[in-house]
Amino acid sequence: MREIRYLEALSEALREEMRRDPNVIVLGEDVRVSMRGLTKGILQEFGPDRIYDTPISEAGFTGLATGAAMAGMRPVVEYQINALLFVAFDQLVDQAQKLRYMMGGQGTIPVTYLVPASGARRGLAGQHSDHPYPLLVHMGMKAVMPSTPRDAKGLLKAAIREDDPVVVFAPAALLAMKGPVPEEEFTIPLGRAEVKRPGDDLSIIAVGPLVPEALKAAEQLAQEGISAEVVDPRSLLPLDHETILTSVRKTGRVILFDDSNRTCGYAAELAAVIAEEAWESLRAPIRRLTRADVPVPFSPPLESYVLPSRDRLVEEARALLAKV
Amino acid sequence: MREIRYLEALSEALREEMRRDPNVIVLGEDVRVSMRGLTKGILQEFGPDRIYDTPISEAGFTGLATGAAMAGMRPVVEYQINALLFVAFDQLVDQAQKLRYMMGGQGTIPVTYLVPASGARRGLAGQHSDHPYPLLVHMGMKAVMPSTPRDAKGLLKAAIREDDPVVVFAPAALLAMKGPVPEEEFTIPLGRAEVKRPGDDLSIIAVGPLVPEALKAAEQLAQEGISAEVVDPRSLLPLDHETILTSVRKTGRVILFDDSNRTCGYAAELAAVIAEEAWESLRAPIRRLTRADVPVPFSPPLESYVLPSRDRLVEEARALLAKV
Amino acid sequence: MALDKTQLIGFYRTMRLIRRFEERVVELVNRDEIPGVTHEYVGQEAVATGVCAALRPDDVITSTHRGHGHILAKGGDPRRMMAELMGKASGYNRGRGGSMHIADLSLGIYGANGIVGAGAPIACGAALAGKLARSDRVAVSFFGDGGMNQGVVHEAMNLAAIWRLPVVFVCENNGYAISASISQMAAVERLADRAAAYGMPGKPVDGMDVLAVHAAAGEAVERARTGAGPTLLECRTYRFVGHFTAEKARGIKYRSDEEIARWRERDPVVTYPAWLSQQGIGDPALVEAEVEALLDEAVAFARQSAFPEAEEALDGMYAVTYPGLPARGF
Amino acid sequence: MALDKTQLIGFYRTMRLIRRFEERVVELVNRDEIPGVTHEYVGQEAVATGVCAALRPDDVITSTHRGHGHILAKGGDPRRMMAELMGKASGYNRGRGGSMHIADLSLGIYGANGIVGAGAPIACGAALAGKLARSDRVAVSFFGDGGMNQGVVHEAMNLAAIWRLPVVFVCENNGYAISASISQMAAVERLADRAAAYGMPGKPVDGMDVLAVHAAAGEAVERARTGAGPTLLECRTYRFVGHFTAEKARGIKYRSDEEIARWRERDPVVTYPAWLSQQGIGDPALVEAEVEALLDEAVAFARQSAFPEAEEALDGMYAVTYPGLPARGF
Ligand SMILES: Cc1ncc(C[n+]2csc(CCOP(=O)(O)OP(=O)(O)O)c2C)c(N)n1
Ligand SMILES: Cc1ncc(C[n+]2csc(CCOP(=O)(O)OP(=O)(O)O)c2C)c(N)n1
Ligand SMILES: [Mg+2]
Ligand SMILES: [Mg+2]
Repeated sequence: MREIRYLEALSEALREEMRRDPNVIVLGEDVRVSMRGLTKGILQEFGPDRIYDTPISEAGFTGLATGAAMAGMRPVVEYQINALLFVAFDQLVDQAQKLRYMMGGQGTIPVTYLVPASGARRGLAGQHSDHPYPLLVHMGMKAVMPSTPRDAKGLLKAAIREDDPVVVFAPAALLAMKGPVPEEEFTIPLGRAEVKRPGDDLSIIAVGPLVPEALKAAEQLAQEGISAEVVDPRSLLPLDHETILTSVRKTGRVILFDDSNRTCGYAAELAAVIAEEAWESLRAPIRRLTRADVPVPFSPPLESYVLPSRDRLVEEARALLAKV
Repeated sequence: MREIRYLEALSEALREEMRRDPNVIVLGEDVRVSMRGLTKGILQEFGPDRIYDTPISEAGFTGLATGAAMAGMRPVVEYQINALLFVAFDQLVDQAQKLRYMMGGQGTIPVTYLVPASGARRGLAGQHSDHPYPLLVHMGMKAVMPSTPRDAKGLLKAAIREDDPVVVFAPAALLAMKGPVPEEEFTIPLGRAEVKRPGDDLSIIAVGPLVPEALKAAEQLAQEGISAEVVDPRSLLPLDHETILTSVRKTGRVILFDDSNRTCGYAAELAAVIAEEAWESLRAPIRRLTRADVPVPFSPPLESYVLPSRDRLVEEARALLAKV
Repeated sequence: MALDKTQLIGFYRTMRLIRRFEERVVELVNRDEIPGVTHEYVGQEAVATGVCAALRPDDVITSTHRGHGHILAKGGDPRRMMAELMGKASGYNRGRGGSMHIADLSLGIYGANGIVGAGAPIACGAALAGKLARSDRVAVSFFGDGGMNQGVVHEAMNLAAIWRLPVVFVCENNGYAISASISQMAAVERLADRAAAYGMPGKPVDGMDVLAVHAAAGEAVERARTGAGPTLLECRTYRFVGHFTAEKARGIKYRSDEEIARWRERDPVVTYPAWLSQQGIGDPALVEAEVEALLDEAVAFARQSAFPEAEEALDGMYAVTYPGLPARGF
Repeated sequence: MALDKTQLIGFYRTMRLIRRFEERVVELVNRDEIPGVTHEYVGQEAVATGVCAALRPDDVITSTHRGHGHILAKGGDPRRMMAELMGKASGYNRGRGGSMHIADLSLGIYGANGIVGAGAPIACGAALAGKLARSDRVAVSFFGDGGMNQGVVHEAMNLAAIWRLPVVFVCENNGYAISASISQMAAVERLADRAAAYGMPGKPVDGMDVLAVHAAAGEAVERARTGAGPTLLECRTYRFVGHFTAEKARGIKYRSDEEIARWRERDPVVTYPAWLSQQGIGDPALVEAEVEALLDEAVAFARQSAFPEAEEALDGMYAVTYPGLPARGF
């Protein structure tokens, strides 16, 4: 199968959906020149009615996308930074996400929000490195975070077709990653986790940019005779409980490897689900390996300390197995 | 001991702190006439320099409070509705909460945010009934939610004196509750949970307005021979892990009774902490009893269905004990 | 646009309907038949009536916490509104929304809204969609003087201006945001002047005069419809009652009795039918009887309707559902 | 305020310092000695210099993502700035912040900020605190033409106006928010005119002329200091370089070479010293040597400084700490 980069996969997905459905439009800051490259070529191919450079008015253009969606469009909104979700927060979680329910199920609000997840390179510091997906899923907003080019293409296409608001987190650290992506048309449905590597001794539930790290760790652990299963939820909400629980029930041990803040973070949710539904199978305490609860510091040694790392994962896995 | 209402306790706390420290000022919408009564009398006693009616500019006045705090004031900011935190979200979690860290520890930002927690009366519907404390604690912001008049007074005073941003959630359902409050000066430090009722068979960790419900449920369970311990974290961040873990280690069974959304909610965090640190003592799966992940619906039967209730708690407790 | 008699009588009918609807609501709130909080539109009837009369059925409005008037004026069914207010399954939102969220997308009513100012960008989006669909649909965003100070409203006005969106921003300046007098919350005399900051026309309008409102709205709507871009109308009006139904009970006072009395003299629901009679147009008593009958029926309909089933509470959040979504609480 | 020669030379010194600081930063970024993203202030030097020269040490500024110029002009120490940019423990923020967060509260520098517009209300708060402390301290909020469309800036301007806060809003209109031309992002010619929406004076200023900026800022600061309230200055300027250091590499083009060349002709770091020489004031070469020495020292200091200890990463978030707070990730 041909190999393309994660970013190309996203970009291809977006263009394919725009060809497929004339109601798909793109909004965001600098999307016409395309800082990251995701929306490059769209102005040329689809013309100015399909792509809009916005002022620095995130709450405003987020709300505008909601209204356009209610009136039949399928806006794709790109945010330059993850933290911009905070500026638009009311329009996201209190409007776009809630309106359909509050209206008693009238209409649909098919908006896709494209958010650069952090990790592009070091040193983006405290206001450009957030991973706010726990905040969104807490408020009921559908969210996905693909970890391979194939998943990126399939999930973005599915998100654009979904008749609800969906946030797609694209980890900056993965944008350059190459991988196989089918040439023929496909989508990956929301709500399906994937076992990225099977194993027996321990389940590692890894999210987004940590999936490749977990795979490398599993490789390393395999050398030491530890067989780790790596499960990638892919879709953060809806979450595929079954695939995760099946893995944990098999291995009896689990490390939740997630790069969002710890308290009330995504790993907390995974831990709660497992503690409720697979408690009987657990042979060791659940372990969370997450980001620390501080803004990401700028300086490289500090930054490394607060982010979850492969080395720590390997250590944790060893410790967990040693406890038997 | 004299008994006063929860609202009076808050109001007394605020006035005492304003007398004690001339830098305490109050900001918010309609705080001079005081819609809820919390800030009543402040204009008269302290004059217009100490209390400000703001325009409907939550992001603006939240940021203003941050700047005033950096410059030596101790603002108390009242929000009329819990959802207004969403409108001011960037200024709260991305500015006030992060600035000190990002500045390398320079200065202090002593702001107290007073937020009406939901439950005032039925029918406030989807945009006036949120309990967004999981969002705030996820971002590292200190937060408390007192469940008695005494805790309300002591914790609000402590919050105002704290040299960091602190959110005080005042559950509307409790504002009229009467209870004993010492006349002499006192504060209740952050980070101290309280066992509100001791018990042996089961731990109920109940948050905010659910604490009185949990106590009534425990009473009812006692009649049936089930001895439930009710633990009130009081301080959501910092969280007193020890008191909670001690309880769970004793009883081996736990129900997390919390009125925030389920996914990545406060109960998820409690579940994760327990699954990590008290797993060996657990004799049954952890149970979460939370709000459903929908905006609170308006109609009474729908509303009752999505909120955690005493009746369900009693049922869950019975079921958990029956599983032995 | 010269107005014919039917239209002129129609204005009274709408204003009277709003007034009496709200008076019924107050009664029902006080009798605990309506839960939650309602914000009455009493005093401002000429604004919604004049503006919505300038709209087509396919035009869109976004409304506010004080939305009943806008919705009735845009053609909302009083029966389904009343049922919604009582939390009944036959209500516009199947009981999910209540007063602050009533919507009817088929009538272009994109919802009341519990968050001040939040509807403004939503209206812009509907306007953009109309433009892209090559329709000449117009969107109207209602908000109050208080809403004028909300950041997102500023952003929305700028977006509409730079993209020449077919939007009319209707600022209902009733002088107060709850207790906060706009004279203290803005340092400008005329909120309409803020339009200049976005390069669009802004116009103060007598919001107690339905004909003046209608004329100004007509012009602004026409401008929008023909692609000339947005307009800001500042309709100066007044609410005769408390911010919400329960205000009275709280003993909060921020307006003088004289001020209220002065504005009451200009009550459009009184002065307008008087003018109609003077002109010999229609029979106000007939209109009033008709309105009363309609509201009797609305209240009866709402009362007779059933509450939704509790178990339905988790339906309708998503258009596309998945197992376990949304999560139950237990 | 007549300016003496020391001041006039000082202006050049500051502008030159900013320019050369930024040029060093670019080099260091390209050599990977500075991690992350930096936004250079090249071209806009006259604005920060003119404004900050009108301030007292106890006056407060809030800055932006493009903050180096403001911070240097307000008296920031280039050594500690450079150390911060390299992520060293001796940096202003002990390595926690980097370019977008440099702060020195003791100099009234309330921080650069990674979120466009976010500093505006913070400046208002500092101004209110000054007023309450009966000081005549002034606060300046810097933001760009892009920031002008952010809701919170609108809210802040209104708050400052209604409370007559001693604030000067300095909009640095460099024509672009990254690639977005302000001519397409606002439908008004002069952003200064937005001041009228809040009832405060607004003034367009030639941002390439340090003397003009200084004069306008002096007036606005005086107005604020004497209790007459806020002012909006629109300083028209230009950045000669990319939005951030790496822009060039991305091959993004949104400005014509002619446009850049036209503005380059007005480069204040070239035209101003030429004017000084013409007037026979000072010796630019001396200033330049002095600046170079300062920067050599700053870079050397930064390079020699140690990185912070990794384990310190959890310190400093809270002024009041508790066990287990902030939570570690493992
Ligand atoms: C963003 C936001 N802030 C505050 C509130 C609480 N609140 C509800 S209505 C209102 C006053 C609104 O004033 P205005 O916009 O003038 O409308 P009016 O009530 O006068 O019709 C306030 C402060 C809210 N719902 N949303
Ligand atoms: C609220 C917000 N939106 C978007 C961004 C991304 N961003 C950083 S700088 C910038 C452009 C800012 O333009 P302007 O305010 O004119 O300042 P300039 O860069 O021209 O100095 C943008 C869009 C951000 N940091 N914050
Ligand atoms: Mg009003
Ligand atoms: Mg700019």
